[in-house]
Parts: sequence; structure tokens; C-alpha cells
Amino acid sequence: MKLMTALLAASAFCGATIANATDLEVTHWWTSGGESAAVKEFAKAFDATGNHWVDGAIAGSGDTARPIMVSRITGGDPMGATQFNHGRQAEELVQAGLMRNLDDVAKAEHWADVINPKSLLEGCTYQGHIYCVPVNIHAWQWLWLSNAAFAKANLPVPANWEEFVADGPALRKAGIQPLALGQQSWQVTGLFNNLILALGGKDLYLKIFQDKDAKVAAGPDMAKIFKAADDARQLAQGSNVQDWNQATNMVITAKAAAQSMGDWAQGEFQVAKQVAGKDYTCLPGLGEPNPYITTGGDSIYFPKLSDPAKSAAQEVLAKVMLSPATQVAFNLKKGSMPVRGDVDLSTANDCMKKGLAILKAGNVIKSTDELISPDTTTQINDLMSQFFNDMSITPDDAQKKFAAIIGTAN
Amino acid sequence: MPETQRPSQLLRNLNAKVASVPMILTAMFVFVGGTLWTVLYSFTDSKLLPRLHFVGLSQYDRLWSTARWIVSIENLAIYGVLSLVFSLVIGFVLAALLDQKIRFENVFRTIFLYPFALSFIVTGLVWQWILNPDFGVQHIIRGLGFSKFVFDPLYNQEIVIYGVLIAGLWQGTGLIMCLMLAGLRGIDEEIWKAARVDGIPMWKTYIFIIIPMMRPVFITTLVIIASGIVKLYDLIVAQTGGGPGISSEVPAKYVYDFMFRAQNLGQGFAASTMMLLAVAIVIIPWAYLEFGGKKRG
Amino acid sequence: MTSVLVKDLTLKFGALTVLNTLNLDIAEGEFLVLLGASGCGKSTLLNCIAGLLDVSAGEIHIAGRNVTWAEPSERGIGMVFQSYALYPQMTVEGNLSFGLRNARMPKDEIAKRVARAAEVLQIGPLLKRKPGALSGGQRQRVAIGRALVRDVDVFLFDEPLSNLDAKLRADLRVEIKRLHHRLKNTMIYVTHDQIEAMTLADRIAIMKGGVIQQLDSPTEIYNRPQNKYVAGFIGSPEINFFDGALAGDGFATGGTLLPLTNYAFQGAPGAGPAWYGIRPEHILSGEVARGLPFATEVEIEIVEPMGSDTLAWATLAGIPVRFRMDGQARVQSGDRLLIGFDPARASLFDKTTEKRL
Amino acid sequence: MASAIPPGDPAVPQGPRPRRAFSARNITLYGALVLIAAYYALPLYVMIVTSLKTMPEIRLGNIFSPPVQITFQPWIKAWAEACTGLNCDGLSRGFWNSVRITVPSVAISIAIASINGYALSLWRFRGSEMFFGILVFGAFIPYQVLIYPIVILLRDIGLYGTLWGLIIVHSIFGMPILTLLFRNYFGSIPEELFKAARVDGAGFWGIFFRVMLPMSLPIVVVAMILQVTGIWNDFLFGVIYTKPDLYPMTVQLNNIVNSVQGVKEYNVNMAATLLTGLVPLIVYFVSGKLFVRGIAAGAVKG
Repeated sequence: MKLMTALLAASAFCGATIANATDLEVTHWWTSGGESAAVKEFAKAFDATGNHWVDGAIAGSGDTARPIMVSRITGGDPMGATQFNHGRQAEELVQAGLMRNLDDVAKAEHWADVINPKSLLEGCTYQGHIYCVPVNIHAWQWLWLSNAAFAKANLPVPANWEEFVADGPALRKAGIQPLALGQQSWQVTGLFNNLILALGGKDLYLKIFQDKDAKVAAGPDMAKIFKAADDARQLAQGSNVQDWNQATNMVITAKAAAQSMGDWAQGEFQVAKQVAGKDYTCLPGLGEPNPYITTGGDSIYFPKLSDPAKSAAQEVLAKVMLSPATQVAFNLKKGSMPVRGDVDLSTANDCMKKGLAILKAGNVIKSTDELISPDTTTQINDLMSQFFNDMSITPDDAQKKFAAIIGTAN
Repeated sequence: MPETQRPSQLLRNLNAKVASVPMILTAMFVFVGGTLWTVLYSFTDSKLLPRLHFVGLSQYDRLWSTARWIVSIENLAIYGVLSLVFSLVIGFVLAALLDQKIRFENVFRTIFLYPFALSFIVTGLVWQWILNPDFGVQHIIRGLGFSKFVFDPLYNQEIVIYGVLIAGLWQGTGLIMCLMLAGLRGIDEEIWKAARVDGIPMWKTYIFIIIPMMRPVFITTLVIIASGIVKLYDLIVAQTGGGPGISSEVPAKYVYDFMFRAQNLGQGFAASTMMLLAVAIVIIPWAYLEFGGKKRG
Repeated sequence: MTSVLVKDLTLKFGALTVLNTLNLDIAEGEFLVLLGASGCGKSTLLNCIAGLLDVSAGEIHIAGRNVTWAEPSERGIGMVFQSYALYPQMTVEGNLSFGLRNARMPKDEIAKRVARAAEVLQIGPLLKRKPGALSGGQRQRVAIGRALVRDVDVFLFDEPLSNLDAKLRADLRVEIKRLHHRLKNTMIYVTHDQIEAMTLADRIAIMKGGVIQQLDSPTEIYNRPQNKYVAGFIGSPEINFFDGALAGDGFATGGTLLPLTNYAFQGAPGAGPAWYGIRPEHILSGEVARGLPFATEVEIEIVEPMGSDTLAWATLAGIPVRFRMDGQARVQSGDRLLIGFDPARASLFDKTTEKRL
Repeated sequence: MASAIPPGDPAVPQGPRPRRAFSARNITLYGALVLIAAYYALPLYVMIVTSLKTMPEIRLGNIFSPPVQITFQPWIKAWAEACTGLNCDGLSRGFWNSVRITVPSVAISIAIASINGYALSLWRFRGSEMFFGILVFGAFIPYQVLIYPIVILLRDIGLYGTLWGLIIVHSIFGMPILTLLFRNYFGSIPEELFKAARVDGAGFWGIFFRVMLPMSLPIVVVAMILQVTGIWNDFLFGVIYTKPDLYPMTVQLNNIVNSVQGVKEYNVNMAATLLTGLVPLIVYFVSGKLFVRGIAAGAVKG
């Protein structure tokens, strides 16, 4: 009898360890220095639960990684969890019933109460069910400036976009690349969208991307934006790098004066041990008054798996990712903002604090990823990429094409 | 006696038929089936997942009104024509040089051909590095005192496709040279003797006698180059990523990007169907000439 | 007794009919040669007999068995090919024994047969060599040996000597004949060489366009060709043909009347357009021509001395005519000479049917 | 024509003397060849030189200068330490993946193609030429047309994302050209050999294994060269039909080169590039003339 109990206990124990020590492959495209450091925080926290984080990093950018993720899921070889951006990238996978719903975890962990801003959870909700875990907020609307570069050109660090544009010729004279811009099209589009929101304001932004109003897109307000984009492409002439972090590196090393990039760029400044305010300056909303930030960012989706042990591990991972400690550790490394308002960010640096203040003021707006389909995004990417590289295309022409895309957008 | 009966047609050669099953499956299911499938779905509005909701020709309408597709086609046309012409010319000239009974022929041939052993990814990365204005050729020549010298094909959208061409030719001309050399060696020595006795200069002999005699080799080479051109993808991905802007995009990349990145399968299928059409226009006349006539044999 | 019987054999490749309702009856121990120009269907017929081509209609019997649909190896045949078709990676011994091993014959029996074949063909010292190390003649012996070891009723030869040089060909020809005398098997032998055909055959089947033109003994074929094609094909140098018409007891051609004295007509002597053929060796020259039924003086145009004899060209009845002279004859172009022949040795063919008259 | 030849002194030989080693012709000929060879060899030289330099030296110097201080660190890093995301085991994993992909793919594709070629050249049956025609046309179908149907196909047979899935894909896409190669080769073997073997009582498989296969060593070597280099160099299929832990070397190379952490380490990139190209280069240099014959046979006769 005693032996029996011992055996039972032993088997129960073994069963428990087996259930706990589950390998879960997580695919993502967080491969730059700051991003890798941030992923390590997730891996650490997940491994601490007795499971094992199998890293499925796919280099390049989201554009490279997403097709691989999608074809693995649709191809019947799903990973344990995968990154997508907030928004519509996984919409059809959810529709097709390939993704798992997280209603139970969400309820148990009171996601509805802790996730801030609320719109993030809405983005994860499809027909009343929750399908993803938002893990961070990435605001695109930043202008990063190299203090050293302006010092070298004997210029004060500008406080907004107009001042920066005005400094352009002087920077050139001093042998400094005014604007660093990676060649990949999503970076160009990002800059353009920043110009819309910062210079055109919230209403214009929403009329274009939410209402898909082709008339507004062809109208005079947008014409101003295209004029500004024309300035931007002049300033970016000579920036020959491909990747965003190479562009950031130009700012870090004072080869370039500025870059308009999302807050993840901050991770690179941190890796390079630079201090906000001293070595570099950050201008949310490109330094324009009443800055808004978009609540884009990354979410983790969980494909449906047949293995119950893995399904259980998925729930653990979802829980871990949203825990306050992981949120802080991850976002500090990545340079993004946490998705819950109840965490302690006293260790955050100046720039992130600026962002958090805007977040607190409620000046948030949906990102383009949440408003338009990847198909439309690709079309805008192609147009912007062409416009920024081909000086023979006038802002007028580009605007006409842009309006046509918005007119057929979905 | 069984041998008085004519055996059933199906069982005749049974082993050969069984052995051909993988081939038949591949031909019917993958090549025919797959092609028909793609063509069929190019008339749908499939997004991330294929679905049979037909929208007529609207994917094609959109395709041909998309600037990037037009640029892709133009690039392919420029790259295609130039790569065809230069491959043939360079390949032939190299082969003719090697055919002069020179010493160290093996060494030269080895050097001309080794790039062919390398992948397009490797080729693209190497030439990206050599053509990088901050380190490569431009940097060197500026270092020699020509400070205004500009050679940045990969960063100038007007000429980026030529930068790709340099790499493509570097990789592929060795093969063409080999084919041409094989063709030259296949020509009767006596033709050369006859030309010499008749006092025809060497270049004239090549142009008016040898090249016309090598017509089959040229046609085969042409088809090989042409079918390779349509598949141009890896090189672009590794060397330029389609940039700057969209100036070095090619159809194969358009297809890949729309199928997988933009989550618009229908558009990708429409584009790949157009590629298939283009290939068919090149291949069918050739196949007809090459194989149609031999049927009787 | 019949050894090989081909009954109403038809072979089509798509729309093309290669053999059309062909019949052939070959006796046991007979040496039959299928002779014809390339493309006449002789090799095709042989391949059908061997079972290497599927027939479209008709039957093939070998040794009394209907083997129309039997596998080649089950027909009781051995075959020798023009290109020798030796398996290059096997030794001579391996080549000889391959078929026996496929038939799962006991090892000692295989050894016995290989040894016997090697002895017959005198290739014993070559057994361990590979075909690449053999001369053409040796290879062909091995190829014959491969048929020999099978111990079969019928031997099929597909132009076995065509790849050899002239001297070797003559040597092996005799050897094949010797082999036939010794083994007394039925042999079917395909060739385009009329000397081989004449020297080897018991009977020759001359083929053209998939049809047997004449099946007869070599002398019969030479002396009494059944149609114009056979007459032209057999004989070297080629027979001379005059185009003309039968006129009473003569043959009118180009203003000349050739006599038909002593000519043995197949049936009733007809009339109308016809061909008159006379072989070069049947045209005599000089004094011996004087007594012949036809004799005339001609001017020699070209002389081709060949050692054993000399071929001379002259114009007779408006056409160039060749005739054979003694090798020692001292003639040169421009000489005038008396020539003549006996119409009994001539052949007459109908102009339209080209059949022998 | 006799009249065209000018009369000359019969004591003086006509025409120039036979060429000497340093004739103008030879100098131009060899000069041109050496120049062209330099152009072809340059990238390899640049790769090697760059991979042996330190980063500071790369930033200073020009790409053609030989390294002042040779370092093998970039090679070590490329092989064993370079990172893609959290995986910092360099190209070594990709190398072994490529081996695991290439070896079975080459073996299977050659096995299938040799049997196909054999059946097509010697055992034709009704429809066999049509299937072959489709197969040859398949060699020209842009891969993009078939990418997605094959995803579905592999998913339906449960092999998507597995090594075997990719091996099947390589076998499928290798089939047209290899089948053509073997068909032409077996077609050039005297048909009489095949007939002789049939008279000797060998069947379909007997003739294949005992007569034809032992004779086809040269063409098998050629096919191997073609396939080893082709499959090793593949990028597209590797990226689409496998998952990251099965990525072949080319895909990993692209990842490492494009996975920038801070600044681009050109020396590591070049070392990685060289490492990836090493296998096909070795195959090429070792096989020498056979390689040429291989691609020529595959192409000219086609």
C-alpha cells in the first residue's frame, strides 16, 4: 500500500514536471541589439516558469518574417506563439480559425482592467473574443537628434520639424547628413505618416486612414504634407543605409543629425550607452504642439495547437508577458512603453517619460497597421519609396497617386 | 499458350509505368495541376488565404495600373535584353579567346567559370560590398585623387539595374562561355583550314562562318539565359532588396511580396500568371522547333 | 521441317506501315539472308522475329511454337548485333554468361557452356578481359559467343560484319559459314552487302519497302532476277539497262535492235515498252565477241583497271555501257573495240510492272 | 587565283615568319585574358582579403589592399558565434542543415531522374512522351507560379516545414533537367545493347541495375555536381518551405548579414559568404572538367 502511494506520488510528480517543462517556439523579428536584449527578458521570465522558450528569430524586418510565420501557420506547422503588429495582420488567420482564443486567460488576469489604453485590447478582439496579447506600445512619432552633430555645425538643437528643416543647408555645409533614413520602404512610409499626424493633425490623419477619404487625400491639407515630405526627401539625400538601426547608428555617431523613427530607436541609443538630453534629444510628435502618438506595437498571437501540454504553456506565456515585472523589464530594454498603466517606471529615461505623459493625457490614436490592410500598406510603401528616391516625381504627382490608393483602400 | 494472346495495353511495359509514377505525379499534379490552380485563383480576391470568390479580371487591372509592376517589367526588360546580349557576346568572345590554342587554358577557364558555382545570394552580397560607395570602387578611385568620382550604381535609382547586371554577368557568363566553347570545339577543324586557305581573316570567319554554324548552340544558350532571367530573384534580394525605392524591383519579387507580405494572394497569382505567359511566349516556339520536328524519329 | 514461320506480319509506326502482310517460311538448318538497302525493313523484320518490336498484326512461330507475344528471351533465339552490343562493364566471361545467369542456370552448366563457346570461337584467352580491351574482330566473336552459349534453335544476325574493315570482314564471313556447317542451326542474317549474302546464304530474301522482292538461291537471284530492282541491286558493277520496246524477235532501243535469240521468256513473249538488262561481265570483247548473236564495234571512253580485271565504258545505243575485260587487256580511251553478248544471259523487264518477262 | 599572287624573288620565302612567343598577337591575346581573369577573380580576392581584416582596418583602408594584420576572428565568429536573434551559433547550424538537405535531395532526385530517363529512352509507353513534354516545360515554369500550390500540397501530405518536405521540393524541381540529362544519355547508348540484354532475358529492373547503371557513372557524377551546387545554393525554397531551425546555409547567411546589431561587420559577413560558397567551390575545383561537361551536357543537348 505504501509502495503504491509512493508510486502514485512519483508519477504525479513526474507528470507535473513533464507538463511544466514544455518547449514553446516563439517566432519574432526582434533581432537588433536593443530588441534582442528585450527578448531575453521574455525568455528569462518564461523559462523561470519551468518551461523553455525556443527562440525563432527571423532576421530582416517584419516584411521578411511575416510571410514565413503566415505560411507556417497556414501550412499546418504552427509555432507556439508568434509576433505580429497590433492590428490587422493576423485578421484572416483568426477568421480561418487557425488562432486560439485567449478569453479564459484574459478573464482570469483581468486584462480588460489593466491594459491601457483600452484600444489595444480592442485591436486583439475579433467578434467578441480575444486572440492576442499586446506586449508594448510603439509610438512612431519621434524625431531623434544628435546633439554632437548640431554642436559640430554650430547650431542649437532644433525644437521642432520646421527648425530642423531650416538647419538643413547648414548641416550639409558642415559635412553632416541632415536626415538619416533607411532605404526599406516601411521606414519611408513611417516618416511620411509622422508628418501627417504631426503637421496635419489628428483629424486629417483619421480622415485619411480611418475614413479613407480620397477627396481629403487629394486636398490642400495633404498638399502641405507632401510639400513637407519633399523637404524630407531633400534632407535624406545621401543616406545610403538599408536598415533602420544603421540609420540610428549614423545619428549615434553624429554622422547624421536626425532620424524620424519609432521609440524602438531608443534601444539603440541605450546599447550605445548614450544619455537622453545629453548625447541626444528626442522630440515626440516631431516637436509640434499638442503631440499625439499612435498606439502601434507588437502583439503575440497563439496558433491553435493540438498538444495539450503546449496549449497550457501558451497560457503561461500569455500570463508571463503581461505580468508587471516582465512588462517593465522588456519595455525598458526595448525602449517602448508598457501596455499597462499600473507599473512602476521610475527607472525610465527622459524620452520614455515624455511618451508616458502623452499616453497619460490620452493623446493616443490608432496606428495605420490597425486602420488599413497590409495590402494598402504595401501600396503606400511602394509609392513612398518611389517618391523619396525619384526626385523627378513632383509632390503633386505623388499626391494624386496617394489619393488613388486611399480611394480603393480597404 | 499465353504468348498467342496479345497482352493488354495497360499491362504491357508495366514495370516502366510503375517506375514512372513519380514522374507522372510530378508532371500532372505539380506542374499541370499547380499551374492551373494558380491561374484559377488569380481571378479571385484571395487575401491571406486562398478562397474561390471570383472577381474577374480586376486583379489584372490593378496589376497593370500599379507603378511597381510596371517598373518591375521595365527592369526585367532592360536586364533581360542586356544580359542576353552581353552574355552571348562576352561568352562567345571568351570562348573564342580560349579557343586560340593558348597555354594555361585550364587556369583561365577555371577562373571564368568559378562564379557559376556560387549562389546568387553570395554573388549579390559580394557585389553589394564592392559597389558600396563608402568602401568599394568609388572610395578607392576617390582615394587616388579623383575626389569628384561618382560610381554608386546601387544607390542611384537610374542605374541600379546595371549594378545588378554587373553581378549577374559576373556570375553567369562563365557558363555561357563553356557552352560556346563546347560549340566551337564541335566545329570541324577543316572549316578553319579551308578558311585559311581561302585567306579569310579570322574575325570574318567567326562572324560569317562559325557563328552561323553554331546556331543550335546559340538557340539553346538563348533559352537557358531567358529562362534564368525570368527567375531573377535571389540576386535582387541579396544585392539591393529592390531599392533604392522601387527602382530595382523585378516581377518575381513582386509576386513573392504580394503573396506573402502584402497578404494579397490574388494579386500575387495574377502577377505570376503574367510571368508564366511571358515564359510561354518564349518557350513554346522554341519547343516547337526543337522537339516538334523530331517526333517522327 | 519449318523452323521459323512468319505469317501475315504487319508492323506500323503510327501512320507509317513498315512491314505489310509479310510471309516467310524458313526451314530448319537453313541459312537465310535478308538483303536490301537501308530502310527496306530487313532489320525491322529481324527485330520482330526476335521480339524486340511489337508487331501490329500477324503471327511468328519458332520451332512450332507461336511466339508472337513471347519475351525475346523465351523465343529460343540468339542474336548478334552490328555494334557487338557487349556490356562494357562486364568481362568477356560475364558477357557470355549474362543471359544464362538471368535464366538462373546452375553454375557448373554455365561454366561448361562458356568453355565450349570459347573453344568453338577460340576466345579462351580473352575470357577475363573487358570488351574495351578487345579488337573489333574479337568483340564480334564474343558477340557470336553470347548467342552460342544460349544453345538455341535460331541465330539472328543483324549486320554483324558491317563495323569491321574489309579484310576482317572476309575472314569472319568464312568463319560464320564454318560455324553454320558445324552447328547446323537455323540462321537469319541481315546485311546490305551482296557479297556476304551471295557467299553465305542458302536462300536470299531481297527486300524493298517492307516487301520481299525475291526469295531464291543466290544463283537463281543472280541469273534470273524476278524484277528490275533485284537485277539492279545484285551484281557489281551494276547491270546495264537499255530503255526500249519489244519489237518482234528483237528489242529496239536508241536506233539499235538488240536480238532476243536464245532468251527464255517466263511466259509468252509479249510486246511493248520494256527494259533490257545485261550484266557487264556478260559482255565479251575482242575476237570472242565475233561469234555471238549480238556484236558491234564501239569506241572505248574510259578505262578503269582494277588488277584482276578491267572495267571499260563505251556508248551503246545512246547510253553509257560498262563491260568487264581481262585484267591484262591493253586498251586505252579512244581505242575501237568489238563487243558482243549472248541474249540468253540477258534479262527483260516490263516497263510498267518492272517484272521479269 | 594564281594571278592574285604577286611574283616574288624565288630565293626569299613568302610571308612573315612563324609567330614567336612575344608576337603582338600573343601579347594582346594574353593581355586581354589576364585582364578579364582579373575582373572575374577580383570579388573572390576581395572576399578573402576582407574576411581577414579587422573592422578598424576595413573602415580605414581600401577593399583591395591586403590585410595588415591577419585575423581569423571573423571566420570563427561567422562559423560559430554570429547571431540571428537569440541564436548565436553562427553558420554552423545552417551548414549541417544544408548537408542534411543536400545529401538526401541529391540522392533521391538522381534516383528518380535516372529511372525516368531510362524508362523514357528505352521503354516508351503510350503517353510517356507527353509526360516528358510536360516535365520539360515544367523546367521553365517560373517558380513563383508553383510556390503556393506546393505549400498546399505539402500541407495536405503533412510534410510542410519539415526536412522531407524540402527534399521533395528539390526532387520535384530537379526532375525536369535531370530526367532530360539521363534520357539523352541513355538515348545515346547503342540501342542494340538494350536489345541484347532483352534477348539475354533481363527485364526492366535487371537491365537498369546490371547493364545501364554500371555504365552511367559519368552522367551520375555530372548530375551530382549539378544537384549539389544547385541545392546548396538554393535560397527561395529554403526560405519558404522550412522553418528557422532547419534553415539552409544560404538563408542563414542572408539572415546573419541582414541581422545588424549596431554596425555592419563586413569582415564577418565576408567570412560567412565565403563559408557558404565553399562547398560548391570545392565541388567545382575538384570536379574540374566534369563540371564543365556536366553543365554542357545538360544544356547543349537539351
